[in-house]
Amino acid sequence: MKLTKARALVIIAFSVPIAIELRTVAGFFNIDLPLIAIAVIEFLFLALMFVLYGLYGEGSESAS
Amino acid sequence: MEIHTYEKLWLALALVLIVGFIGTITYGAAGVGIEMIDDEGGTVDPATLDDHPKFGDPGVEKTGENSYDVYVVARQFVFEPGTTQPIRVPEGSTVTFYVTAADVIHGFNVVGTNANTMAIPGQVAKFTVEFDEAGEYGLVCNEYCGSGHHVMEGKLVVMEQSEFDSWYEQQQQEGSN
Amino acid sequence: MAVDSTAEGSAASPVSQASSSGDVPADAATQRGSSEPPVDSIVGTADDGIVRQIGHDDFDPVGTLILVVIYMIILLSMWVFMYFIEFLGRGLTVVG
Amino acid sequence: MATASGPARTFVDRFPSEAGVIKANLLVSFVALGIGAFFGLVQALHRTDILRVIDSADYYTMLTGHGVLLAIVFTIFFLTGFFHWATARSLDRPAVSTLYSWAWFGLMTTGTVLATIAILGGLVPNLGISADVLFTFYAPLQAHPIFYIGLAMFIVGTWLAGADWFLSYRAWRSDNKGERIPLQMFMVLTTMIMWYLATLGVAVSVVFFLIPWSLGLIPSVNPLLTRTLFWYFGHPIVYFWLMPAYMMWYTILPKLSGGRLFSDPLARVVFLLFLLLSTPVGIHHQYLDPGIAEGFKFIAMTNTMFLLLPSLLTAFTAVASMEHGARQRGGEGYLRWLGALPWRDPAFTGMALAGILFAAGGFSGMINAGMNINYLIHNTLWVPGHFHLTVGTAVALTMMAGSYWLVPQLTGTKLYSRPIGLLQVIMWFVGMVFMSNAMHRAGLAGIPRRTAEPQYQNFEFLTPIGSIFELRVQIALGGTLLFLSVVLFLFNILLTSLGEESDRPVDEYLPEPLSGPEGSPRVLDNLGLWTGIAVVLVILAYTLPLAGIIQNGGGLFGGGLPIPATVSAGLDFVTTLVTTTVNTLLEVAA
Repeated sequence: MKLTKARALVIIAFSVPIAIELRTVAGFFNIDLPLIAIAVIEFLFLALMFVLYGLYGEGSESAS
Repeated sequence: MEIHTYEKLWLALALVLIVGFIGTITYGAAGVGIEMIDDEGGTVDPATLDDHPKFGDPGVEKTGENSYDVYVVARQFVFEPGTTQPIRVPEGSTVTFYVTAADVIHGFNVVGTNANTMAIPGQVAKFTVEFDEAGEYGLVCNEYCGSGHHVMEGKLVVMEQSEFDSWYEQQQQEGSN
Repeated sequence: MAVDSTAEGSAASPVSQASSSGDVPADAATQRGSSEPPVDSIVGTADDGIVRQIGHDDFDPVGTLILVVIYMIILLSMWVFMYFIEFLGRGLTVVG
Repeated sequence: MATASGPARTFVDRFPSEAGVIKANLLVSFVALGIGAFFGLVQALHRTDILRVIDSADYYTMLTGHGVLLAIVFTIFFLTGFFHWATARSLDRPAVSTLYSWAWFGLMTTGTVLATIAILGGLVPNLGISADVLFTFYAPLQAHPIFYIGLAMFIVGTWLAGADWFLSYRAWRSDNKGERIPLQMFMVLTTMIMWYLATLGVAVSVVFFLIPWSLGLIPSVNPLLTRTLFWYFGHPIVYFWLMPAYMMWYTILPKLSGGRLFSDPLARVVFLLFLLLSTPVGIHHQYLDPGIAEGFKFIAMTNTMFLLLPSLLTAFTAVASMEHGARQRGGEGYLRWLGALPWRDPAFTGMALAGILFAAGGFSGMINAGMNINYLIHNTLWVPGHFHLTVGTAVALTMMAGSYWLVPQLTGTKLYSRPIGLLQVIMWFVGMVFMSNAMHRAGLAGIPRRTAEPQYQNFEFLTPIGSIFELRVQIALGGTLLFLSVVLFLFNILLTSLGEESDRPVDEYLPEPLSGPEGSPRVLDNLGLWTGIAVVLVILAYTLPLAGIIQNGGGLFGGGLPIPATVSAGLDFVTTLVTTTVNTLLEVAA
């Protein structure tokens, strides 16, 4: 499946609530995640999306 | 009318969920003993609150070994008592609050707890809570009541028994003078 | 004067051309004039990407069932958490 | 099938005068959206203490404007435009009289302008006109009379609009005897019947109590009575907002996904359940009100919980219709089909994202509805967190997304920019996740709603995870994203309407449902019967609480007036009425 701009955007959108609620989930296991950790995780995820978009994005030839 | 098997399954699950919710609430009411604010507190004439035997001079009143009544009037933008003087109760006591409003609709919330009620002119909100340990709570008006709504706050102090007793005695003496 | 310039429609276009001779609703193909700009800027063209018709009897929404059951599990566990830990766990509660 | 004979003409070509009325409705709606969203931005920055450009006393003026302009004007003008479209489209006939359509639009708009003047007058010192009473206008807080008069005109305008659609339906029925009501028409009619029933409460409150009182004709009102009458209307209005969104999810979203509606009969059942259950639940907004017995609150709670059923059914049907579309588009697997959905289409993506946040908002609504657990969150920021997911996203985002598909049909021009549209709906989703998540958490920490400065002298709010400051930043960030999203939306729509005419501005075709109405019982279309049951349910849920409030709470007008002797006679009458109705019903059932 092609990673189109639209799909990439929607996936990034979905990552936001997951990142925010990660702290709650960690809280259940008595792990205190500081906000900065969440920001770093989200940033790494965004970077990953950019790489994937470069590899499998609209410019590339690979189809689903 | 044809309904897909999966949708029937979902319908059944949804009904179970609904009944489960109602069951939990009923358990909270009957099992744990959580009561709702209701019409038990009766009514009062907001125009003549100052002449009311209790709300005319609202405050704490001992009614039994470990039980107290607290009368509170909410008006723009203070709790009486609560704002200028904190509401004081002893630890380990059972306290019944009677809250009413003198002018417009207010809210009365002991911050961070489930002690939460509306204060409506003409109505008396009556509810009972138990204070186990000494400590301090904030009070906040949580219903919009006018341009100064955001300054309407107060304090509730749960005192150690001996401290409370001497404070209460002093109050009684001042009251009788 | 549409400024739409992304080439995202490229995935859908071949499919829609192939399927317009097939069993796709005829309107999707007949409505498109030859002088039209790319369909990309037209909203509601998901029909163009249809590759097969699935009738009432051939369709079991199994993915839907999975999603809604996951939702139900989240609802139930969140309810239990909110009621028994957040709510009943609080110090002051109205008991009379 | 509208397109059976050759290329379909655009809606605006088939129904030019209807399109004119609809465009006017949407214009008012979107102007209100712009102003209301700007107020929202100012509030989000003010209450979080990030940026304070206004006086805290003016915060409440803006909050009133935000609530009224978005929750009443934006949503309901969109609804009237959308219903006017759906009526003409699904009956395939124009409205009975264009002049009449403009008349109700004119009345609604005049009312809106009057109420807005009263509200914004609060920002002008020394003008003497203000209405800082918030969306709920609880007496004894008093607004200028033109606020209440404008509100009454607006409501009467919506009644007349409903009559317009009923007249269209009657005309259609005389030409199509014995046919099933087209699905969209059915949804319009059931929603409007619910609205007639629901607005009685606010009409009585405004016309008999608040207008005379604000003009000084009567000295006081019974605050609990006007409050109860408000909520009699205040909960069903929630469904009045939601029904256009549901209608889009049922009749447009399947098409946008490339599929067909899963089940027409269940859609009808869902709308009937809303007609029956929307109104006898308003007391669930008053769980913590003194003066209402616990039994009545429990009844309202049970009704509310059963009201979850149509929404849960809708979740299934909507997702199944999307799955059908995805599989027709070649989607495979248990969940991999999600990738085959047309995510590039802002109309589709907006509605899908709205549905997801509605699922989350549904959960916080279940907490609100749960009688005693309501103590936990009553009047805290949790509540605005909840309704920004429901009316603020499920409804508002669906309406914006739907506009990308609807507006080109009315203007005959293509959407100005699809990618900007996509960015806009995603920004709304992300902004709302930030804001509403933080609001829910702040509510659990005890921070109250509806306040300009939730920063107090006597105490500090505590939150188990993170800090209050983080929550404030999150709210401000979310609010900013939401405002920018509205700006993008408005520019996109504006430029669309200024664009060149196109032969095919949008794909209007709506496919038939997978399971049509043929197999469903005809009793579903017997609107008289369902209206009767709805009325009885309302009488059962409300007579005794209202009688109690009037009898115990200082009479009809409060202020410590002696109880009028007629009230107890009235109570007897009501009790007799209820018992007779119940007996008649039982006889009918037997």
